[in-house]
Amino acid sequence: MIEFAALLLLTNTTLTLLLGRKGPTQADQLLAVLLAGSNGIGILALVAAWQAEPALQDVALLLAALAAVLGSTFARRSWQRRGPGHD
Amino acid sequence: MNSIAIIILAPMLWGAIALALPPRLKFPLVFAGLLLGCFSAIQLMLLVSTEGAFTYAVGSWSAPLGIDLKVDGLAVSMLLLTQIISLIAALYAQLYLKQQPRQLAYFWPLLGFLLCGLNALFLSADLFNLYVTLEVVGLAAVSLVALTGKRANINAALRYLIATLLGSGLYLLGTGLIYGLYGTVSIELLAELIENPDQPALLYLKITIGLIIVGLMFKAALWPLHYWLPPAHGGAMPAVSALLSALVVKAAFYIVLRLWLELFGSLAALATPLLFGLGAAAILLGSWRAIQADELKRVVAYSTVAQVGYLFLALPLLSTVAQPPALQAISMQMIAHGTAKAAMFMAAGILVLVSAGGKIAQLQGSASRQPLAMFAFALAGVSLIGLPPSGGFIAKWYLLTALIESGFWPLVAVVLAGGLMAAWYVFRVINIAFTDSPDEASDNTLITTNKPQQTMAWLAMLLALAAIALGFCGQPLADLIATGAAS
Amino acid sequence: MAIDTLFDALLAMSLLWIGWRIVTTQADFNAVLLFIGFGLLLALAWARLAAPDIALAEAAIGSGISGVLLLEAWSALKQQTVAATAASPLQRASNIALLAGVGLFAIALIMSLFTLPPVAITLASAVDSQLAQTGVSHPVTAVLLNYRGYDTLLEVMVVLLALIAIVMVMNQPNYQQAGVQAGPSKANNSQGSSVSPLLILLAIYVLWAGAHQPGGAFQAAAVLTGCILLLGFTSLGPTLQRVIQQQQLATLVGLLVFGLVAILTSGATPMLTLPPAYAGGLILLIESFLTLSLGLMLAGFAYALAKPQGSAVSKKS
Amino acid sequence: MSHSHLIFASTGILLFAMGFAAAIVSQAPLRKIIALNVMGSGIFLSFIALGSRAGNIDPTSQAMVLTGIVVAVAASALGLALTLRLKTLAEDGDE
Amino acid sequence: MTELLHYAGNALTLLGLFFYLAASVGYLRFPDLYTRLHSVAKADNLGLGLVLAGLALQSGSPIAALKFALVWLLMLVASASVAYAIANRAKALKIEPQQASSPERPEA
Repeated sequence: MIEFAALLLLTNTTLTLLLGRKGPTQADQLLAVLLAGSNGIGILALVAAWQAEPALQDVALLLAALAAVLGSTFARRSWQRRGPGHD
Repeated sequence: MNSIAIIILAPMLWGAIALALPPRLKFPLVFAGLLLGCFSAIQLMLLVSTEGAFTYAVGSWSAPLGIDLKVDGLAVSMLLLTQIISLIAALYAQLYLKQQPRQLAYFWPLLGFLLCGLNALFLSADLFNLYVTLEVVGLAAVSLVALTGKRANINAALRYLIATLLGSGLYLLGTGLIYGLYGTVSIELLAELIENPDQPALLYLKITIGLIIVGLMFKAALWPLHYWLPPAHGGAMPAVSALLSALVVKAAFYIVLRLWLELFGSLAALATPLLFGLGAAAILLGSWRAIQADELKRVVAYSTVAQVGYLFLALPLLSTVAQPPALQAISMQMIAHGTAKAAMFMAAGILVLVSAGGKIAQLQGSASRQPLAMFAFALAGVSLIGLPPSGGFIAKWYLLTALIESGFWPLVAVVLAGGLMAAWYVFRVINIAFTDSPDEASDNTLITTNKPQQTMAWLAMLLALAAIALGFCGQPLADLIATGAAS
Repeated sequence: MAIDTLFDALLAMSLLWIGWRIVTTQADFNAVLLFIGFGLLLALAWARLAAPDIALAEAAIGSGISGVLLLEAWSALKQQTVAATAASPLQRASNIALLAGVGLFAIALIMSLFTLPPVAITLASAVDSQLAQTGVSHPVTAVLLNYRGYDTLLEVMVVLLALIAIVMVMNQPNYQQAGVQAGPSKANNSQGSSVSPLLILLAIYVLWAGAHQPGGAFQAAAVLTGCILLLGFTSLGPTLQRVIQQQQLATLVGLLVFGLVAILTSGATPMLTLPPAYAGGLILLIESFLTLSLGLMLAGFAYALAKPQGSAVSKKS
Repeated sequence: MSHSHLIFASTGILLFAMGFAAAIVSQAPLRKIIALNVMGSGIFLSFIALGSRAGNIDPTSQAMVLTGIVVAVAASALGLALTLRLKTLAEDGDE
Repeated sequence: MTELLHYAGNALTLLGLFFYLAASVGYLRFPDLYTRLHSVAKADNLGLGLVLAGLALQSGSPIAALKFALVWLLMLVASASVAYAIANRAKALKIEPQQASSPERPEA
């Protein structure tokens, strides 16, 4: 069950990335990564259960933590670049 | 035994501490550290020459579990060269950067880390540890190139960084593949494993060795992978150029040499024609570009490209009947070129200081203004050309012997041509420097030699004389190298 | 075909696809984003290869910190349009030759993978057999800080070296205010205060875990870095940056402690010989200081890269 | 060598090839640095896959790759710094 | 009891998978950035949350449950800030909703 769920989720991620839209805006690209992020973390959690390797839960935890940092970095950047003159 | 720990760890620690110290305390600390390094290098040399080569298992975990260091004649001679040249380069930099305390403040830690990396590299007998040391040396060298912060130098540093990362990437993949094949990265253990004649994964092994050699060629700037060298070495501060040309480039070649002698000489012999070709091309094209270059330091930098050619040219001979002379040729060339080229860069730096600019045309009259530096430049040139009595001469002599013994006559011609071309670019500089510039008066008002310059010139002179003196100690060096090498 | 093989094949496929997109896509921004996603899938690959330590490092450093650095760099470079000079025929020819060569190399190497004999030396057993003497019960940590601690020592020096070089290269007059003047958005002020204590706890947990399970100084340091970066947009920012930029003790202490341990252990025994009795304590000591220093240094990378950003904006406006 | 090790080793080699070629061909320094990171990931992937091909978990190769990852981050940070510096110098029209 | 937890976990996981799928479909099919934002920032995190909840039930260890809760929280923070930033930026760039009716303009 769990391994099938992991496989399914991975298929979902791969297909999303393969069919992933190349625009119109760069934000769409970002969304793809966001999507891959939450998918990936879900897969990690599933693989952790599948392989009975609790350490992988920590990996998911770290991924989430760094995702928060990355998100805020991007937010700051885009915020700062907002408005005419840039972009 | 302890001197090994000191020679590796001391530069690391004084490099880090120099960051925190107030400016006036930095130099004394560094100077003391460098003297300590020289001292322990000599100690190691005596140890090896009396008791022969030995291995040092870091953390008391001998290979394959831990990392082995190998202390033999080749290693200690490179160590001694490194300590001496960096000591003199440090003194030179202290004088040269008097006006830029900020640059000096960054120079010391970078120098310390570079030195630590080099010492660790020369001692290491572990493929992966060699990778780490390669990265230390590479990043330190790149940073030193960027020291001046000028746009050209930042650009050169970036190119250098990309090149060195490509090189270490190739090397690391090779290491990983080797580990995958045998399950260890200890050179000593691998030596036994590779000897195994009925090697099932021959293609795999060949690709792996190719990766490692090509990766190191990037770092050793063998033609045509030398593209990063002239801007980096030609643009950096003279003391830095001296360190890079004399030591950093040699370090990469040193690894090739070690691996060739101890690991895969027999297999890599397949690459003989390639190495001959590239070596010859490096000698001829490098020298040619040196003859054409219009900036003094570019001349010296391209001459490095050519001199590296000799090393790689001699490499395959190690797998022929002519092994002994070839090994002597290589070791002497590494050391003689190291000292001579360091001297030349330092002298060139002074000549540029007393001239209107870095262009060769602007050197007119610099000889009369700074005769000592000019003399040092000329002496270093003598060694680079390979005129007797100089280290360069001994190196060329052994190389020619080896080539003739193994009957590669065309290459004999190449080596001789390389010598002639070297003479050409050296005398071209000397010639212009001795022609008095038309408006001597204005020049004298423009530049006046001062005391620090005189001291710097003496430092360059010291190295140049050493390069000449090496001509008289070919035999002792050969004996030292022989201890433990090619075992 | 077994389900796990199917999983791996799928994972490998998407890795290759994203890798291809990274190197071929036009916009730098897409390359940066795809690289972050790439690191994420790579973490899955490490998980599948039973290498949770590397999965941790990949998630924290390979994808996380590198991602932050690349984002900072990208947003600073943004206005710059690299004039894609049309490749000369010779250049194009050499490029094609390069691609052909690289492709051939890859194919040959992959083919040769099938010929590999059984591995000669299996270190894993040796590592386990001595594990009792190393002071930690997690093999990877044992290798990292005891068996091959020398590599790690040099590696820490590499990081410090890089920090010094970056600060040197990036010297800007207005360093102190940097990053703070890179105006924080409402969104992440609240975040900085809310999430960062949590991250500190997480860092401590990861560090502590390292002794007996996947985790350790480097992963913990990366989490700490994340925390510092978030705090960098609160009032603490300038202080932290001063500490890092002037290489005050906090950034050096990791290397100094590790180096001193190496010196002090190099009396009668070779350097870095940790006596089994004290090994555990020494390793914990080293790792704690390493976490602090590495965390600050990695954050220093991001701050330094964020800097011209700030100045560029002030220059513009 | 099990399927997964073979798969990931080959993937690593292909990624290495991609990154290596791209690092040479691409012109923008930022892209060169990203390509070098892809190359590095490929190296690490095949390193681990081959290191544990016997089926056992191999801590040594894992520790080595950990070292490699950290070194790679430091190196690319330096590269990015140089790139940015170059850009600011270009804007200010050098010294 | 454990039986029950097991099935409940499976059910939650399946439900989560469904939301993941929905999110991807939404991302691929929705007409404009804002709607896509919805699908990714909401449905996706819901999927993650459900899967994690399911696994937490099955793992039966409070530690794991705590970790999963943290993961979810952090991911919510991340996606929230990013979605916030994207929306702001899109607004600043004057990207019309209903992009179908207006010509798509590439950014920067």
